[in-house]
Amino acid sequence: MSKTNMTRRGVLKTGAVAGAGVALPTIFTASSAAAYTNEPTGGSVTLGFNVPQTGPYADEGMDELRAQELAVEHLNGGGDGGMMNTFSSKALKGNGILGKKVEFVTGDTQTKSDAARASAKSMIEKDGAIMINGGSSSGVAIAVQGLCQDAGVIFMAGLTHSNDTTGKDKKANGFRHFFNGYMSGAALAPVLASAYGKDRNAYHLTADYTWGWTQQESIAAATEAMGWNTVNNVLTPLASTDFSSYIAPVLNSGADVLVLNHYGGNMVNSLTNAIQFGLRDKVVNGKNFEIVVPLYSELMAAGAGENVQGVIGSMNWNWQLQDEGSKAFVKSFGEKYGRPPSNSAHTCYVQTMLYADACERAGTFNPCGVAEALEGFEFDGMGNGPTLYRADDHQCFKDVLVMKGKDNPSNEYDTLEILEVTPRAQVEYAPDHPMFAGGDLGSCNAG
Amino acid sequence: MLGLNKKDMTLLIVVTILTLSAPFILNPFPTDSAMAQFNAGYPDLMQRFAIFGIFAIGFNLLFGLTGYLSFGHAAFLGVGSYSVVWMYKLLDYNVIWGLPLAIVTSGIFALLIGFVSMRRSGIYFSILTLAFAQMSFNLAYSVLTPITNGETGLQVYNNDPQVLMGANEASSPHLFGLVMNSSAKVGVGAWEFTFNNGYYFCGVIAILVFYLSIRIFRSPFGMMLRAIKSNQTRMAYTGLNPRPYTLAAFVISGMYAGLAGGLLASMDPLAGAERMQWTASGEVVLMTILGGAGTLMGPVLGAGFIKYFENIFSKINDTVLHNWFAFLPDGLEDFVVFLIHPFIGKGWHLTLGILFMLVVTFLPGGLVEGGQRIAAMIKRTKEDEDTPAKTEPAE
Amino acid sequence: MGILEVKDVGKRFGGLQALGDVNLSVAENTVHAIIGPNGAGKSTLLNVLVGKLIPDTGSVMFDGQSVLGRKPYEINQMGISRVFQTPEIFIDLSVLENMMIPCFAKRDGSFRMHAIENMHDEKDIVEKAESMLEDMNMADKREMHAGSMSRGDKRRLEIGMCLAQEPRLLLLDEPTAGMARADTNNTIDLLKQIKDERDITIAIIEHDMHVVFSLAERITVLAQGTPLVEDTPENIKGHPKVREAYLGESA
Amino acid sequence: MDAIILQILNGLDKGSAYALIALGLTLIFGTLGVVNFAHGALFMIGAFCAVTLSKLLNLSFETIDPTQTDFLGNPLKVKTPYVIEWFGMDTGSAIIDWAVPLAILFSIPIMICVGFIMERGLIKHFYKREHADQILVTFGLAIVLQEVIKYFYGANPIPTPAPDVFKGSFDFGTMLGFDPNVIIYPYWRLVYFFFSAVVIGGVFAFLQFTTFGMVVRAGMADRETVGLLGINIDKRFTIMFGVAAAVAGLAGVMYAPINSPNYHMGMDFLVLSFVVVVVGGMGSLPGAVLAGFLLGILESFASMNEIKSLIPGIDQIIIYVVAIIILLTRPRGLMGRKGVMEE
Repeated sequence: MSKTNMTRRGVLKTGAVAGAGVALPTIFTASSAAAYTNEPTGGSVTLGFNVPQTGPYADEGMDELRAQELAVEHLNGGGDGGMMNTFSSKALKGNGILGKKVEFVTGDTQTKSDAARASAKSMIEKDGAIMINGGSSSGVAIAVQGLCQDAGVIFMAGLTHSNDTTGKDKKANGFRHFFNGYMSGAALAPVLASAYGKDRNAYHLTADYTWGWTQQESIAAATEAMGWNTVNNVLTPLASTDFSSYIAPVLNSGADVLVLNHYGGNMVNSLTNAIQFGLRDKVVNGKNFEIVVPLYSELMAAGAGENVQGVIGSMNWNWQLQDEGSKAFVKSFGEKYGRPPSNSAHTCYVQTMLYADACERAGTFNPCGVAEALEGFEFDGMGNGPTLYRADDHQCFKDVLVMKGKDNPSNEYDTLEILEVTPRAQVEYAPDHPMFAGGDLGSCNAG
Repeated sequence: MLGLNKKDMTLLIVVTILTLSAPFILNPFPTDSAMAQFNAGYPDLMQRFAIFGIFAIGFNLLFGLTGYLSFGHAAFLGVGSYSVVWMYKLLDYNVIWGLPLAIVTSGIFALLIGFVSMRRSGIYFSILTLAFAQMSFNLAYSVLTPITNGETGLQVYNNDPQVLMGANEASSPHLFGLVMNSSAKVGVGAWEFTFNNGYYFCGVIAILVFYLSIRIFRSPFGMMLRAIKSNQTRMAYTGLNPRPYTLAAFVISGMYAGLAGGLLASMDPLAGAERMQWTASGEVVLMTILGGAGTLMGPVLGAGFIKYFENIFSKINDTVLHNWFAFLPDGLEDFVVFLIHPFIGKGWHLTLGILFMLVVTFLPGGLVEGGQRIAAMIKRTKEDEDTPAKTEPAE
Repeated sequence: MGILEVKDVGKRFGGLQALGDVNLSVAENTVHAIIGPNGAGKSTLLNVLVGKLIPDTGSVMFDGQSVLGRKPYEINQMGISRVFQTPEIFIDLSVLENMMIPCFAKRDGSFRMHAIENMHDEKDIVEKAESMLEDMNMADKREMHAGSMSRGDKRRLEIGMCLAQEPRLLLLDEPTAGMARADTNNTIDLLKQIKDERDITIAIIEHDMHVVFSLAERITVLAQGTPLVEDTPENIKGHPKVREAYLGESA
Repeated sequence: MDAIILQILNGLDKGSAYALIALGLTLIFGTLGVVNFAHGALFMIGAFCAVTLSKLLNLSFETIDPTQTDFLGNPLKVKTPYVIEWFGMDTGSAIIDWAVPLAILFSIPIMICVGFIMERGLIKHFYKREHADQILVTFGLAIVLQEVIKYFYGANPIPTPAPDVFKGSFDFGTMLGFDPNVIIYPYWRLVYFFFSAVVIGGVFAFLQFTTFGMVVRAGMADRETVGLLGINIDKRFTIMFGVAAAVAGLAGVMYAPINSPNYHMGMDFLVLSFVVVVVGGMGSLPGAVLAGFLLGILESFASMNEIKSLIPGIDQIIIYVVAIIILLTRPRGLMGRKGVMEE
């Protein structure tokens, strides 16, 4: 089955090691006949779901896992079929993938690159996973994407928002459905300009690591193009739990907007701290002081509680969308788990479906065939309007949601409201855009 | 033989046999059986057993012998990894350049940190090493991104120089063409065994450094280190300067950590900053104490124990549980799954925490003491004699 | 000129004058006892001699070289060994290993990196350690865990360890404190034997007059941080000042 | 100037949290000689006392409102807290609003019990064991405690707001003659500062002026002697463990509104609190308080733009740099005693 990256010489050497080191058993099946890594031979195919199950993002990972399990159920013909009924491609028939029953294994990324690669490797090497799906941070996504490229399996990224995932670090075997920092900026800037005016001074607090930098760069560029001025950009340590010393000087800097380029626990804390300082009650330069959180998630909004009220940010998808695809997904997810799905759950669900569909259309599980089927694939009915998986960088292009914290949430899931659905055309960019430059897709690797 | 006495030689031979036959031993269950979940004989985990075994052996040379508890050894692991990946980027994928460099750079790093930290002892020493390692981690994650590639982790890009890269050279780590991640699979009946180049490479190095650690344990230097742990006052009033001894032990164990870090990057060409975090330092402390500090085999056992939990228990999910207990009546099946659920999959931390508490409460000498007690029990029933089990100082 | 020359040494701890103008000369190959009531400064003086404390004033010369400012291990390497009030040995090591360590220190100096050799292959060291154990009548205990021995044996081992370094000056800090009478007598016999058989100077700080008068050739009496008188045991016994300051109270 | 005043305020506030956590840690170390890696978990449990009380007060019954629908299109179930039903809208919502201050009372008995159970059930078996063993067992306990909390409350932070009257911030600048909005500080953080000052003062007074405290202090200095006097020091030490747990718990309760509590907040503070304790000197109570404030203020200064532009990344490492400098110049920390933890 699995022999990753086997060169001819490697085979010979391995044979020598095996021959010299141990007495060979009488029954010897050299399984180098497989055409690609983990080619399914029986009546089933195994998918690998790699999500954070421990650590601060464990709840987000749980939600991703729920969506992935739901997708498997739908693929195997269980449940109400969810988005399979609204998906523009009709290749999936509810009988598994290519007639094989879909099974899955799970791993814990711990939101650490090393652990994520270890769990992905174990799913590939031990459990025979043919693809890896999931994750909730860019560092992990890029690390696992590189691994899947080397191992010769397809990687369907979960929540990863850094420009680098499909920019500097893009890989031929890796695909991203989620949106990115550039798209957040492009979608947010016009809305911000119309909501808060074009003459604004923004103060950025940015998580001091790659994702934070790329998002800050994107937001600053997009808002500056609208006429905003960036007063300052302060980098904050990842390990910070208390942001008061970074927030205290903001009011006195002449800024009238605070942009928090933070995610997860960092964002919950920095937003909570900013509200404690009463920033949104202040008037600076004759204008109401505003706070922007470029990347929102439902769990972060829940963690920050009433502090998100009136704060604008962007999202990949939201359960309140009223298109048929979203309604179908929310219904089957909600009935199974009693709660609406998060946007990372949506991405993981859609990625699983897209992968299965690509296998059906390609007629093979061979990663190169699957990749070819995904490249340039246009589809609809998956909740984001007409969507394109661009061949140049394996990035999905679709509508982006601009969200606002709701003033009177009716329940714990109803924390955000959709302010605007920014059309796809507005967030598109050329594959060689400078923020995405420097990468090389390479060629697909089938193992 | 090899400068070892009979007992040590036996131990070394046993370890060598176990290491070489790990692909069999760790895969005791047929591939399609429900118990296959517990098989650990796949390349990545076997490599980790060997690599973290090396890390823990090295840590034990410092902590087990001198009693100096370092909370910063992960920094050396990280430095080793970065060295190897940089050699991939600059020269080529042959690990022969990176590994010696990893040992050297981590040795220099350890010398600098050790020189300062060794000025204090006890918990003050621990906090100093912790401070240095956390500084390294925080900077590697942020300000030093040009060198470490920060959050993403250092990796090889297509536009890297790779000046020695040959036309037909493998595009993943190898030793003169012996590609680390290639494996041969052998099926025997219902079983399937994987023989991986990378694992045997790590395994052989692990045996070598294990042998080296036996030699250090039995050397006058090793005795001096134990003497330092035992009584620093007598040491000084016997005309011996403890500091160069402890510093040498610190540097040697730092080099072991650097080698382990280098091997991590040799198996998987990516170096993430997280491997320098204090939790990673804490992990090796736990491995050593759990297995039995100051013993030869303890740290290796502890490393295997923790890595097994991390990689095997975390992957058991409810679906797997339902499969196992499918034979039970429905209601009972759900109840059993409900009972076990908190301890597996996402709850593997909980199980590990409970095991730490149990082991350290009831087996102060770690897993090795557990083994000795069982051996003593067997012996006692055999000889039918009531001699109390004698604890060996360094075994 | 004695092997150890202490000149005008003074040491203050805050308001307390622990030592004031101590002058002391220990002649080579003698047994010199330093006695005095509690708080007389005996321990402070000893700590100055071994480098644990640095005096405020004065000089300490050993064999013509100053010991001041040197670390304890350097002073030891000059030839001064110290036996502690409570035996300081390596309790986690075997008796033989305990004895090997000073042999290494004597042969290799304060630091030598010999990490690969097996310590049992160092024949000269092992032989020397074993013969030293013979001398101490401890050969049968060589494999024993040092921590599990009786206090008397620990004391014996510690003295043996100091002798293994072949010191020129052996400092003993109340070597029989807390010992049973039998053990004390054994220790006296051992020290007598050492004095007779070896080329060694012994300085002993002691409370127990029985020990002092059995061993010492010269006695210095310390009171309130200054030497009161220095003389032979016979003369000290009858000295009125000493009676007043010291013997009177303790008798 | 204004920026410096602002960061001093910040530092005092951060420092008060550090000092409170470190105080309990060093108290346990000083009295029992135990290195307690589970101390951060006690802080976390304290914060979750506030969460729990807030959830209890929000316990609701459901009524179906046919005019509204939930996300699946079913009739919406409207929740009404019992407290509001019982006490009426005004009093009821005021009680819910004051959940965090009320949790102070709620948490003290809980934390003391947790402390007693920990000490009697586990820690007491480790008095005579090596510090490394203590670290391992308490670290295991910390993992278990936080996983239990995670099992019941999830991994996501849970917003636990302060009462409405403490919302917003106080303008110090206008008092000192600066322009408005130049030096502002949130009311709740000021409350936190004064609260910790009171708790720290209380602990010191307790140790200084009560017979119980005197015996404990004597025990910290010399355990055997006090034991010989026929005083049951063990019992008192158990009580001290309860007190230390309560101090950590109170620090956690009051911290809940500052940052939404999550199950790993204890681990986030663990390393930091050890650094504070060691910088202050192991086992020294005034040292822990001093070091807490010192590190809080220095950390705040390091995050100023002016300083960050001089030394990039200084705010990432300042705590550790200070720790290294202090330990190298003052071998036993700021106020440490000789011979503690140096074997």
